Amino acid sequence: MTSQIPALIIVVPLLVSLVVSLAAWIRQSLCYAAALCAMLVAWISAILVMGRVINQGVITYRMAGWAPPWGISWHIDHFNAIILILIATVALINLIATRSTAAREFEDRPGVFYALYLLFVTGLMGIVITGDIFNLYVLLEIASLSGYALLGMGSGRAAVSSLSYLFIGTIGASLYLFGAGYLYIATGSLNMADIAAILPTIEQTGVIQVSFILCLIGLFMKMAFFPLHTWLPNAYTHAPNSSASLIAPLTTKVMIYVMIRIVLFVYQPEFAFAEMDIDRVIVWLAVIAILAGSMLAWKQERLKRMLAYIIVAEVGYMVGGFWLGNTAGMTGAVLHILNDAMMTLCLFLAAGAVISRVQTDAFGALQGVFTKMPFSMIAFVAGALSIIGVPPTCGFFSKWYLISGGMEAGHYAFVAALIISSLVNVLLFFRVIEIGYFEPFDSHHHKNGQTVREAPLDMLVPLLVTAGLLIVMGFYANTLVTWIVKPAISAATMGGL
Amino acid sequence: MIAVVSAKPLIAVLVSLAVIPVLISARKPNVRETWTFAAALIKFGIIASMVPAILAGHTLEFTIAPLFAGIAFKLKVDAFGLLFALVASFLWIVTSAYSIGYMRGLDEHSQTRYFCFFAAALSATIGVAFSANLLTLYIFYEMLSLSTYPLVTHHQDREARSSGRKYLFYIMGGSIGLVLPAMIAIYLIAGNLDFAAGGILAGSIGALPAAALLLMLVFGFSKAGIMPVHAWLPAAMVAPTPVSALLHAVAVVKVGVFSVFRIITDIFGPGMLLNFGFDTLLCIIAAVTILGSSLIALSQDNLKRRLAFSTIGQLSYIILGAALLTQSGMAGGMLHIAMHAFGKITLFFCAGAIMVAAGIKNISEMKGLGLQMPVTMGAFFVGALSVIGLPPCGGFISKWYLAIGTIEAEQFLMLAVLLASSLLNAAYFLPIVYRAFFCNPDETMFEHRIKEAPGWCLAPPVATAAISVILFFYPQPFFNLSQLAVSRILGG
Amino acid sequence: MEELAAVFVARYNYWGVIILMGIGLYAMIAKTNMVKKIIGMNIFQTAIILFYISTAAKYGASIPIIAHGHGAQGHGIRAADYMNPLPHVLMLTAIVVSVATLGVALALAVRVYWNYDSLEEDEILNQIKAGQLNRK
Amino acid sequence: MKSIALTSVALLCAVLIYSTMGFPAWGDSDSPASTHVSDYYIENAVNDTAVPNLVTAVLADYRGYDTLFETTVVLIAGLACFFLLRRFKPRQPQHRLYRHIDTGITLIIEQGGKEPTDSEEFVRIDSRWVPYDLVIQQASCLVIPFLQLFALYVIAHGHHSPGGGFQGGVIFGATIILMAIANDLRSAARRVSERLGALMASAGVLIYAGIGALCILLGGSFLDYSALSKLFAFTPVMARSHGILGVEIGVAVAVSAVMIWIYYNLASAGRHEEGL
Repeated sequence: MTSQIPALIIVVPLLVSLVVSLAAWIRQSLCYAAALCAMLVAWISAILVMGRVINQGVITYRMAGWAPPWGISWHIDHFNAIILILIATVALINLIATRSTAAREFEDRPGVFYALYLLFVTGLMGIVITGDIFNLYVLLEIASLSGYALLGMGSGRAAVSSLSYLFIGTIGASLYLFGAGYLYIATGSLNMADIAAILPTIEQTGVIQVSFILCLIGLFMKMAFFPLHTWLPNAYTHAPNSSASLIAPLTTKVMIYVMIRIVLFVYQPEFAFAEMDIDRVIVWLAVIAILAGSMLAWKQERLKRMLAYIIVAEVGYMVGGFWLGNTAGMTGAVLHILNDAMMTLCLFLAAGAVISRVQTDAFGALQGVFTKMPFSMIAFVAGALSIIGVPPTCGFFSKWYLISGGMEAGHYAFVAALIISSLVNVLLFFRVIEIGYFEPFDSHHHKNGQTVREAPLDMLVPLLVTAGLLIVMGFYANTLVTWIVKPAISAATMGGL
Repeated sequence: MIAVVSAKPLIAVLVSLAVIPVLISARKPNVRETWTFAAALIKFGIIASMVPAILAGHTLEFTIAPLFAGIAFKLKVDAFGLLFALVASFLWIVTSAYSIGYMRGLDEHSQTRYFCFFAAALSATIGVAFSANLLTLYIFYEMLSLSTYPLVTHHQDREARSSGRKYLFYIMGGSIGLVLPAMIAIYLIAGNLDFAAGGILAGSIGALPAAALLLMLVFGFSKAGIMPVHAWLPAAMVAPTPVSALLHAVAVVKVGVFSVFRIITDIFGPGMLLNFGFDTLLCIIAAVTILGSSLIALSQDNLKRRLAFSTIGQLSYIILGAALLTQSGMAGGMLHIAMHAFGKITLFFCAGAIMVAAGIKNISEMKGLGLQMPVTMGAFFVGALSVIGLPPCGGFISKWYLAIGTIEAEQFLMLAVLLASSLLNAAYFLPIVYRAFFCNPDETMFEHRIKEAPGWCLAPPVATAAISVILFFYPQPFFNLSQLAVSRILGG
Repeated sequence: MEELAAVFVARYNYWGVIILMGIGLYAMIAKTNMVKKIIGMNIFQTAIILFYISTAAKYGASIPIIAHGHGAQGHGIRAADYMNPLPHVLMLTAIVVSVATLGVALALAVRVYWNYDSLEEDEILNQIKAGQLNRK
Repeated sequence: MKSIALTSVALLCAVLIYSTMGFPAWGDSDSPASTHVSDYYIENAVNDTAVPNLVTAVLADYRGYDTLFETTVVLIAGLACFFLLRRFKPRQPQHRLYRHIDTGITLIIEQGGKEPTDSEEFVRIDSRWVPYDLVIQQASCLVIPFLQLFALYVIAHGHHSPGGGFQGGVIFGATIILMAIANDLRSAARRVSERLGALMASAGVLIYAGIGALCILLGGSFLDYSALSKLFAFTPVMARSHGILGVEIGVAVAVSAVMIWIYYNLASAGRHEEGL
């Protein structure tokens, strides 16, 4: 039976989401408990799977029992095992932390919210776990469609932002599908490992190149790589808090995972780096993305919006780091996927906590929040320091690898962009901190006599746990790298690039 | 030399962090302050207990966690680090006492936050002193920067805000913008970042990149206050005086100097610097700062600002000592860390006591103050003598060795700089004393008699002044440590 | 000329698909009405569906249902006699996905209409700008 | 803007068209797409699953995992439309409208007036323009049963002819939608209520996923229907065939219910009254 543990990661959230959407019509109160149980089971099984991967190597799970090129199979190695844990952790923490927020934001439909929540998580985990390029598309759409719905439920501009996200997301996914079609025409297969085995043997006619570019552009759209990022800030700013803090940390990161997976494990480094010869161009684009993201963040006057632009810059970190093409850069990119997800979660949860008490995230209204909500703000500062890259928070360690990757590759513009963006992040966050810390709490600012006080415990504890994880992940960065990231990368690159 | 694995350094670092939860939960000020005291005493006790082992030629090591391939988060106690840690932890005890008097005397707000971050800053300082490699040092350095930010901006007013900005701009800008890339580059070149006698870069790098890295590091560790990255220090004087006293005369600035010292001796190494002729370059940088800051200090009326500029100059003495790369020069530099610390903290304590008792900040208002507050101004006089470098104070000893160092290194220009600077030091300190004791106060100034500051504020400066004098006659503890450290650096 | 014709005959359906895709993409970029954009999106997705279906074709092959399947139990089946079933399967999925996307897009469009009483992008943008001015 | 869009799209099309030169010729039965994986399906599907319709076999068995999520996508669309649009608080209209079924006369009853709720001859409508056309209503009444029968046939006969759960489900859903169009939303909702639709939608996917999970419990992989042979007296191959049928039924239930559910929410903008 233990061989079925990987299946639990997907099957349990899926089944429970269906049960939840049934229960939504019978007893709404059951929904949260069921969702919580499902996430716990998924989280535990993700950790068990990680253990098995470390002990026994790659796990291949044959769906419906069919052998790979004919049936769909899962391919679980170090890389996706750790991303699975990441997704489960973020979703679990966020589920607990946003319980009261969700109850307020979706007062008459929490059941359907939790169903969509679980389906979104299922979709992301399915994307990560699968070894089939078409199945990846289907799950991509699962995650995207539930994401559009979750994001579009906010008030005001949410629907319009979500709709434009839907347009760009659909173009992105369709371009990916188109690229997969080219691959299918050239190889006749949809299984990643099978394609990887066939590709080097076939004659190059430009079809592969075009498929590569199509997939890449599609994924760039999905991951909000500058200048294809335009959907992201609006979508995340106007979204309900309980869904923003789930979707913001995960979507872009999972898309970067897909990019790395496709490039390393389908097209393979020899083709992607040596033959295509676009790596330097992409790193330059990443440099622009980092700088532009940071500068645009500076212009914002709302917390969530600023965070959204920081995500744009962070995407540049990871894409650039990966396309540096050396071990240090890739290590940095992979590590930063993990770290950035946790940092973003921490910051969005902290922003959510503040919004739940202050009612807005405009900078002007944050006066005195340090005195009123000290613990939430400690967590916020921890997240901020991690984004800035101050040791011993985890952000420092991935930045270290990224910078050393840039130096090894001789790409000093990328190094400079990272440093500049770190410095800009200092300015960005201390601007917020200054407002919260120096300006006295002004009760005139807060209408209807709202008493601003510390966030409730069920919100605060997960937030502080996340903040603590940032530091723990910092101390265990080396363990992560030697046990998980290094094997993941060397599996694809056969030990060297 | 035997490397002993011991958890003592770790405990020494963690003691002050461990006390923070107690501080937060303690409702009564008395309990809180008792715990601060206890932590300070324990910390000093642990650090002092390491002295015999170090003097016996051992080093204490403790690896906390591996961070990157070839670099661990690792503590290592050697003579130089211990010297610095001794000074910092001893002065924390004194400052704790002083803090109580000062904070109560002025009835400051948010005292819990103040004591917590103070404790955290001390942890970071000791961490820097005991770092075994550049990365560990960097981690503690950043921790120190961030834990002092709330202390610098304690008053939470407009002035504190702009000072805080300046502070962050220089400190974080330097550490992220310059130190971090330089450190990574060194790691890529040398394969590790361990502090090793003779340096780790020798032979693997050309002159030009080496110069670039050296400058990035020297200016990047902007806590050392080398001109032109010194501007944060005068700005940081808006902090409560105990903060200025311990952190901006001892812990923070000395951490900067200590880092630069380590870079010079243990990353680049004397041999390499001599080869490329960088010693002169560093000497010139230090000399410019020494003279420049002394000249600026002359024109400052605010006492704390004048002290700040004086500090900037004195810090560069230490860097000068390191840059001389000779036996006596280095020993003088190390000794100066201790001697200057005791002298300067006395001066700051006195400035604070004057603030508490008379509410005076500016020198021009201090006419005749010596008659009203004889003890305070007496201590001030002793401190000033020590900083100027006159006997019978400890400062004389360190300057003496520095001077010998310049002769050994045949840098006679630097000798002249030292002498000129001493004159300037005298020129900006002695008038204060003169004015306090020998000028008659203006009619309106002291309408009612000013009493001495309360005992908590008075005892610490007297104690540190006394120690300054004692150190002149009995410098052995620090002297032996510095000799040991220098012999390791130059003998290695 | 004959060569050209051969190239045309061998690929014209792909070209048609690509042009159809261009039309859809153009509508999504250039049209300002949300519903027109949604229609463009559907054209775009349909083009990709047709693209896949094209790959399933084989000259001289029949639909992918094995004739007399039960009796023969698969003996003597020649792969060349039947169309490739895989693209059909994939596109069944893609069709469903595009229908679902259409549904969500329309639902969002309805919400947009509640908020702004309009589906024209420019008008919505104007209202957003005006709203921001009002708030300031 | 338009010219930029046009040029960039034209450029993209040109590049893509150029890239098709590397494709194998259309209809070439030796192309990689038609040989590598697909040959296996054509040659072995009947032996493996006893389903002559290869598309069904691949859809529900070899790539059944895809299809499970395909069904889930449909459910998500239903959930999303509900989530985004449904407004539970009904409008409080000034007056209520009732139509006398036989004559087609509309009664306007002001607030406080007596409402003919207990009479069989009146039906409540939501707006005055709700169409009332005897020909359409009667014609749809005639057609709908046959359409539904056909839908069931398509579902059931998916093993042997084009068809299956999706196609049948959509046809079935369309019949209810036809009813809603021909009469009005209220009369359709009296037959298939929103609650029923929503429950069916989730239940349909649950049937599919449940069969898959059952296979795990019986010792197979997820969706490995051959494991069902342990439960019933089938050979593994026939178990696959019957498993596919079960799955197709689940798909049909889900798809038809979601179609109806989406229509209710979209057509009434979430109020479940006539008119957007």
